[in-house]
Amino acid sequence: MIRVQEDDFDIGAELRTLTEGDTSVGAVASFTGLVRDMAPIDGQSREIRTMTLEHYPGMTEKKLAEIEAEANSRWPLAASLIIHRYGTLEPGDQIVFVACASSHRQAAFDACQFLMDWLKTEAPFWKLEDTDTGGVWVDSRESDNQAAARWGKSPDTDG
Amino acid sequence: MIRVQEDDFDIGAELRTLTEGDTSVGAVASFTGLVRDMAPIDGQSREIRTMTLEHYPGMTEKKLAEIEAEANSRWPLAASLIIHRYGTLEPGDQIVFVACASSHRQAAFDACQFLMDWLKTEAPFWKLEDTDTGGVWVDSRESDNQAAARWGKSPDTDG
Amino acid sequence: MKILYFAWMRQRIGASKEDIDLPGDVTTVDALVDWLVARGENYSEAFVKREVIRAAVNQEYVQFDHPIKNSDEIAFFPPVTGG
Amino acid sequence: MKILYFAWMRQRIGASKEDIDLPGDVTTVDALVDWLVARGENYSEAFVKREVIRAAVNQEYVQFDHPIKNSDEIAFFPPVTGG
Repeated sequence: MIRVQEDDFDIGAELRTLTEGDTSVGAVASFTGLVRDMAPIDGQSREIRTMTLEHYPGMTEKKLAEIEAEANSRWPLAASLIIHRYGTLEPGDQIVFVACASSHRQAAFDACQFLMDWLKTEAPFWKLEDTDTGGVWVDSRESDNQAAARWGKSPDTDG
Repeated sequence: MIRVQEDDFDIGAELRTLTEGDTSVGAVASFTGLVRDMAPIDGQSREIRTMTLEHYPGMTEKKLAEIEAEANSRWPLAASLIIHRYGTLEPGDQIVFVACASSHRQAAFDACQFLMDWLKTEAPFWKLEDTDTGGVWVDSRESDNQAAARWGKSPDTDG
Repeated sequence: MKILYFAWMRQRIGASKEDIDLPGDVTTVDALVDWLVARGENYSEAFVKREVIRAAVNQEYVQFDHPIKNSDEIAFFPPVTGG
Repeated sequence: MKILYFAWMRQRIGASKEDIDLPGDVTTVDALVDWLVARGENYSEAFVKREVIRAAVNQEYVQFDHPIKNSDEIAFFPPVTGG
């Protein structure tokens, strides 16, 4: 299941819903991304006041659904969930949540990391950090590209 | 932080407490282990009615604290948590919860997997599965030993 | 043709979306970028490092030699930074 | 010496804990196991596959050649299966 939303979410409730009624699940791996209070900008550490997430409605949902389908084709998952927020957030706020349920621990962990790695390089979101010295668009990171590359080629990173 | 307890726990609340007041945290990886309804016993899949976890009070806390300290020495973690239950549980019940908070996604994921892998081979817990045909002690698995071995030698797996 | 811009592409161009009549001789993404750049400084600034821009046609990532037609939805944006 | 047994070791021996006076010539874990096994069938059944049993002295894993003394707490148990 995927959700793109402005509202916050409750991880406890999301995890309960994810595995509810399915007692074949032995393992749930999950990841939460949070807004950090500081960011390196032009070589200096800057205080973040707010972070605004822009996205491409329509394509976002399509890409997240593709990424989730890919994870389910690679690992034996009982259930999976991707929630990604957009709009203006503050330090400490939840940005993204990914969870994978499986009967096997390693499958749950691997699928969860895969979802995060592909999401970082494929899902059309952009972060604008509001600092003392104005708004700064976050740069993409080579480390994220490398993290995604370890899972093999994406079908659509040819752009 | 480590906790060994009979009572259930609320993952949402645990995660909120873990990162509360620390807005330097950008990434939280977590893992939940649940009681499964079926288990392979002597080559046959058997229905689990309840699972009873026995442990070695004193040594359990000591080992979990050592494992957590080792994770914190290997990765830059802002916070970490291990909760492990004992007593009699039913299919779907939570057994174990591990969470690692860091400013870096990969550190959070790696530390979380490490904690689970070492916990599986080091922490003195034993599972008794109650099935239609009686109680069966769960066998340790070679795959768990291999998973633990990938992180290098444990200081105390020489027993 | 519907064109969408996101993040700093949107800011530099000064629009999030526009509808254009695609000239008959503009048949690839690359040719469209050339045509846009010729329209004004805001476009030439937005596309100054063309190699870093990503393009999506009908919400699928494409390379810049990808064919386009007037009924397509095309989007230009910087590398994504979600998650 | 305080001896603890867990899981199926506990069940086979029929006790979770016992206090013994360690004989002077029993100075290693291995020697203690030999001494226990000689005490009865429940012990010999519990220790039948000695190589799979784990031992902890004062709550630290040890090998079977580890020295022991009367003031130690020693525990015997099968491979752990938590998590």
